[in-house]
Amino acid sequence: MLDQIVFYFFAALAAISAVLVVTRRNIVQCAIFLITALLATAGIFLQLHAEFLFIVQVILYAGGIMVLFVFVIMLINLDISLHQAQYNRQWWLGLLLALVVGAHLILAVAVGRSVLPFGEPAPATMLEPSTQIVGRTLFGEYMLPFEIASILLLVAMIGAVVMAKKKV
Amino acid sequence: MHAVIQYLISIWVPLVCALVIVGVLPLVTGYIVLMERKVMADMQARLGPMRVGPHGLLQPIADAVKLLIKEDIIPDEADKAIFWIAPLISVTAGMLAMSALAIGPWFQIADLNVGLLFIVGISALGIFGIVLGGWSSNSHYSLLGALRSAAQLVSYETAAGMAVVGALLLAGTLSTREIVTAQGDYGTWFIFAAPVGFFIYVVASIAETNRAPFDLPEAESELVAGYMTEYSGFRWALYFLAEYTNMVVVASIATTLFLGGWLRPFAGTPAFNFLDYFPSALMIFVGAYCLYRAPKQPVKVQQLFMMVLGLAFFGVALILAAPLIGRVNDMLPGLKPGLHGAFWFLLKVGSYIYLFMWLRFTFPRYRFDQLMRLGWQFLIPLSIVNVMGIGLALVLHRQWGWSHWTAFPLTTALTLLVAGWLGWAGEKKDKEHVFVGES
Amino acid sequence: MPTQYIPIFIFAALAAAFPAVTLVIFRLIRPTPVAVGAKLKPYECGVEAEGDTRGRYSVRFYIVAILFVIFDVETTFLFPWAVLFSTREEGFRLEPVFALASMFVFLGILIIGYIWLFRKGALEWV
Amino acid sequence: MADERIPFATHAESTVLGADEIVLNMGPQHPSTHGVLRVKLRLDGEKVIGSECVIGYLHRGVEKIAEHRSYQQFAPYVDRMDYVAAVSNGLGYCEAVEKLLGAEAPPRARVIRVILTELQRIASHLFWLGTHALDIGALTPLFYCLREREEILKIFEKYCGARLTTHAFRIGGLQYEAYDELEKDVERFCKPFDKRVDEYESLLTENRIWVGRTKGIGILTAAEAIDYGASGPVIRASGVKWDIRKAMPYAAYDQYKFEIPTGKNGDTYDRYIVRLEEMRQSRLICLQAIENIPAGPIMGKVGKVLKPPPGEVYHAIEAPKGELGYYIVSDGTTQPYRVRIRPPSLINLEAFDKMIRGHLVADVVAIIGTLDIVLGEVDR
Repeated sequence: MLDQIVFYFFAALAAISAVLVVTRRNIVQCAIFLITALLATAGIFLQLHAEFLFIVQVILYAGGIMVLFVFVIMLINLDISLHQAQYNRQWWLGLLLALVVGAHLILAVAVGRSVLPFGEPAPATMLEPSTQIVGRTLFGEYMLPFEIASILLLVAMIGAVVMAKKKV
Repeated sequence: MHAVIQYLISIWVPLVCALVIVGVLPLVTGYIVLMERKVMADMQARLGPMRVGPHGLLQPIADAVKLLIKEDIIPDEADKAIFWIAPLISVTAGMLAMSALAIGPWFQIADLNVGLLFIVGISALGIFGIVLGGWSSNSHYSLLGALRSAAQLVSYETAAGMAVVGALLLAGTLSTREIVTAQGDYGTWFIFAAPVGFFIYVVASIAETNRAPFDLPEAESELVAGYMTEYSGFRWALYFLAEYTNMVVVASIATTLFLGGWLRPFAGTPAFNFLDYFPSALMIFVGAYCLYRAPKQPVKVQQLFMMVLGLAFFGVALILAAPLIGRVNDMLPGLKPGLHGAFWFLLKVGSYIYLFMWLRFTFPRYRFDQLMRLGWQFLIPLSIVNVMGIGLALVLHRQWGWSHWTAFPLTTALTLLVAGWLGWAGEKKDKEHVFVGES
Repeated sequence: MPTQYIPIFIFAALAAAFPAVTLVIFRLIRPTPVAVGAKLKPYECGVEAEGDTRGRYSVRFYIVAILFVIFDVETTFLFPWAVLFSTREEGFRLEPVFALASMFVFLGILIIGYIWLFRKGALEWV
Repeated sequence: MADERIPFATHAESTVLGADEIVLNMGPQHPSTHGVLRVKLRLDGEKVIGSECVIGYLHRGVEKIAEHRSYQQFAPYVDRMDYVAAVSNGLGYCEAVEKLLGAEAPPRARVIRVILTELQRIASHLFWLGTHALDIGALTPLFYCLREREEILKIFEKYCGARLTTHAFRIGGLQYEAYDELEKDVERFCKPFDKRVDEYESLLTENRIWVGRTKGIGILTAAEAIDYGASGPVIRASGVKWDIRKAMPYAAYDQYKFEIPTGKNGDTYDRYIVRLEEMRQSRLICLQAIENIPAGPIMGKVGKVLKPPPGEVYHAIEAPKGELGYYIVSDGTTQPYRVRIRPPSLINLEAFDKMIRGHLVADVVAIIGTLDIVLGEVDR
């Protein structure tokens, strides 16, 4: 019961903030709602007893949004953007597409509940100790992807510099 | 409803802790400010606050009252909602980070599996309060302060995180409680195994809490008051509360990770058991000093106040001494680690904060590009090397059976070598940057 | 919801409520703001501000910001590794040489990237 | 003047990502513009691409006032110009009028003038050091400096009853006879003072942050310094050995041995070093002077009513901040026809824009601090 209340609270928070992110005109406010949405998602992770994922979500996205925020100040003239329309004239088309996709999703869940093989539901009991489990998986089964991730990070690093610095 | 009450009864200790933290923290903050002013005055050959209460002891309360009843001004052009909410974000994040702290084995709201990461991650959210507050004020000075703050956090977060990783390598857990226990089991605090890591954390934590010499977001001689230029009255006080809360938080992280948490110095050595008397002795000393100063106060009320204060310290000394009596200890075996643990923890936190103050009054302020250079070109590479060095020492110790006494000094020396090289390279690069006139 | 987090949520509510409630309650005691004119203007050292703060603002931030995100992710990978290195949970501890080697490879690749950045001067603020 | 030395942008087009240039007002109400100076900064991010100093917030029309006061009456007004070095201001004015009158102060008066002026130089430099360090973020040196400055102010107080605006001298000599223990007091201050300067140095000179904040900041080459007409420590730090005390000795300076400290690079750090060294030299002058204060009258032969012959005179002294010159035109009446004051602060300040371009906002305060301006003197 309590679990459900908490879940619906976080879910609603995430959904409403997400909608506000795309509808607010003031970009700084959008960023704030994005934080809220991400933190609410973190709350849902927590409810699934994924403690490590929860805190990683907080740390990474807090930092990430901080960066986004500064980019907003760097790149956008807020005075102008406040007076601009949020969508271009095809907004109704977008809405239609969103509805179609949404309907599709609902249908998939409704139909799939009986047809498609759903994974095991997340365990409602504690997975002690979650950090160790994440680590064990990462450094056991997924060792190679982990090392490849570092190459991915390297590529991102180089890409960022190449894009920003004209005369490298 | 009944279930809820039942539940509340089962978690009364954390709840009381929570209430105590929320209620007492502002007061503690006030007294840290007083301590800062007194320390500053002492270092600058003057007296500091002396008027409100004997030796200015009631100054924080007077300040709080003043700030609470000051006129509340929100600038016309400010983004009102964000302006309103920004200081709250800072304060809440700072306070919330405290919930996973273990102030002694007794006092802890929640012992989390990811405790340390929780503290680090949540306290980092406080920066949003600063950036949003600075941005919403719609003033150039505030905006500059906010941007500096964002860039500063970004540059030092990584170094701080890496320094934490260095200590975690030794501890092998993220729970604050178990980190301290691990240091007890090792028989040495992690500062001795990873001194470079501690150094990195000190520097990075000063930068993260916006304290001098890294206080660029609020550099008063350049940006007037930085991100809080437009704030006044209680909102301004909230930013102060957040700043000092954050100081306590980083000091607590450093204490937990590097300084042995609530452990007494030489906890494992029976020869040093006399240190158990230190807490009481210190309190008796402070109390005696208060009594000694009492007759010298100019006003009757102040004399009385000092007297009561002295007696109160004697009382605390008694409470701290109680577990040392054999019979009491037998009756309540948890009393000694609980009380003395809290004492040592707070003493270490206080010392760390004192270090912050000392640095603040000694050093000039960095310039922004220098701050970034220090972070990116010295601390981050050094912290990566530090992590590798500690890992290497552990492998040498575990796999090849080297003793602690050879493995750790060796890798520390290697790390220091790298630090020296980085410093030298930075210096060389610095020289190229300085454009010297031909004269 | 792991049970230890419930006090934390209560504490979060308390911590958020305390400043907010104080702020609201003391509004009754405080003098009502009657500030007009220059008092409500943003501080610009006593003169009228020129230009707006909502314009585009140059911060030499781009590379540093992206790099921060990358290093942040990297640190996050390091946390479980560090915990596993000397964890006391049965059966989780990594074999030391293997663990160190895997992280040396990971960090080594990043250090190569870092050195490249350093040489390119991408870590300079101005 | 085309300038290739500063490799930075000086216009907003070259800012990254086409950002807007912002205009930041620093002052008049700012903690570290040393009074009511207003500096309009054009910023690209945190980099200064141009600046404009707006002065006049403290303008009192001192020069105009002079035209409606007798020579003697105007003397106290000059104390209010550079209020942290009132004694030096008075010296310059008194000597200028004496020159106009063709009178001379007696030897005893001259020596006491030197002692007091050098003490004032130390006091002024101490105040500068404290506030300059505070601007750069070092909180503590300020209080050490003020502690020593207090000793000097106490000597002034004992001498003439005032601490700040002393009005210590009188045209033709001294206002007051020196009190009995003047030598002893000065000696007691000067003897340990070099240790005190070492103390300040130990906090700052080799501090890496301090060096980083001041070295290479606000460079003024020797040629530029001369072009801008800079004077005092500012020009000496650029490597020009120019000190009016040596070049055109006045009062009793020709009797004493002292060095003119100079710098090499003309940056903020050099100006700091030069001023510290000047304090040491001033101490030496004071110690030499108190050894032999000649006896005799303290007032020369000037009438009760000063009526200089028609003519004009320019007399400059080496004030703590630089060349303080008085240009006085007399029409033969009891009031000057025109007084023009050459304030060192104003002229040194003119080099500010040159020095700041290409640096960061934080350097603005370092450079303003190192120019050692007093707005009372800039605006007059």
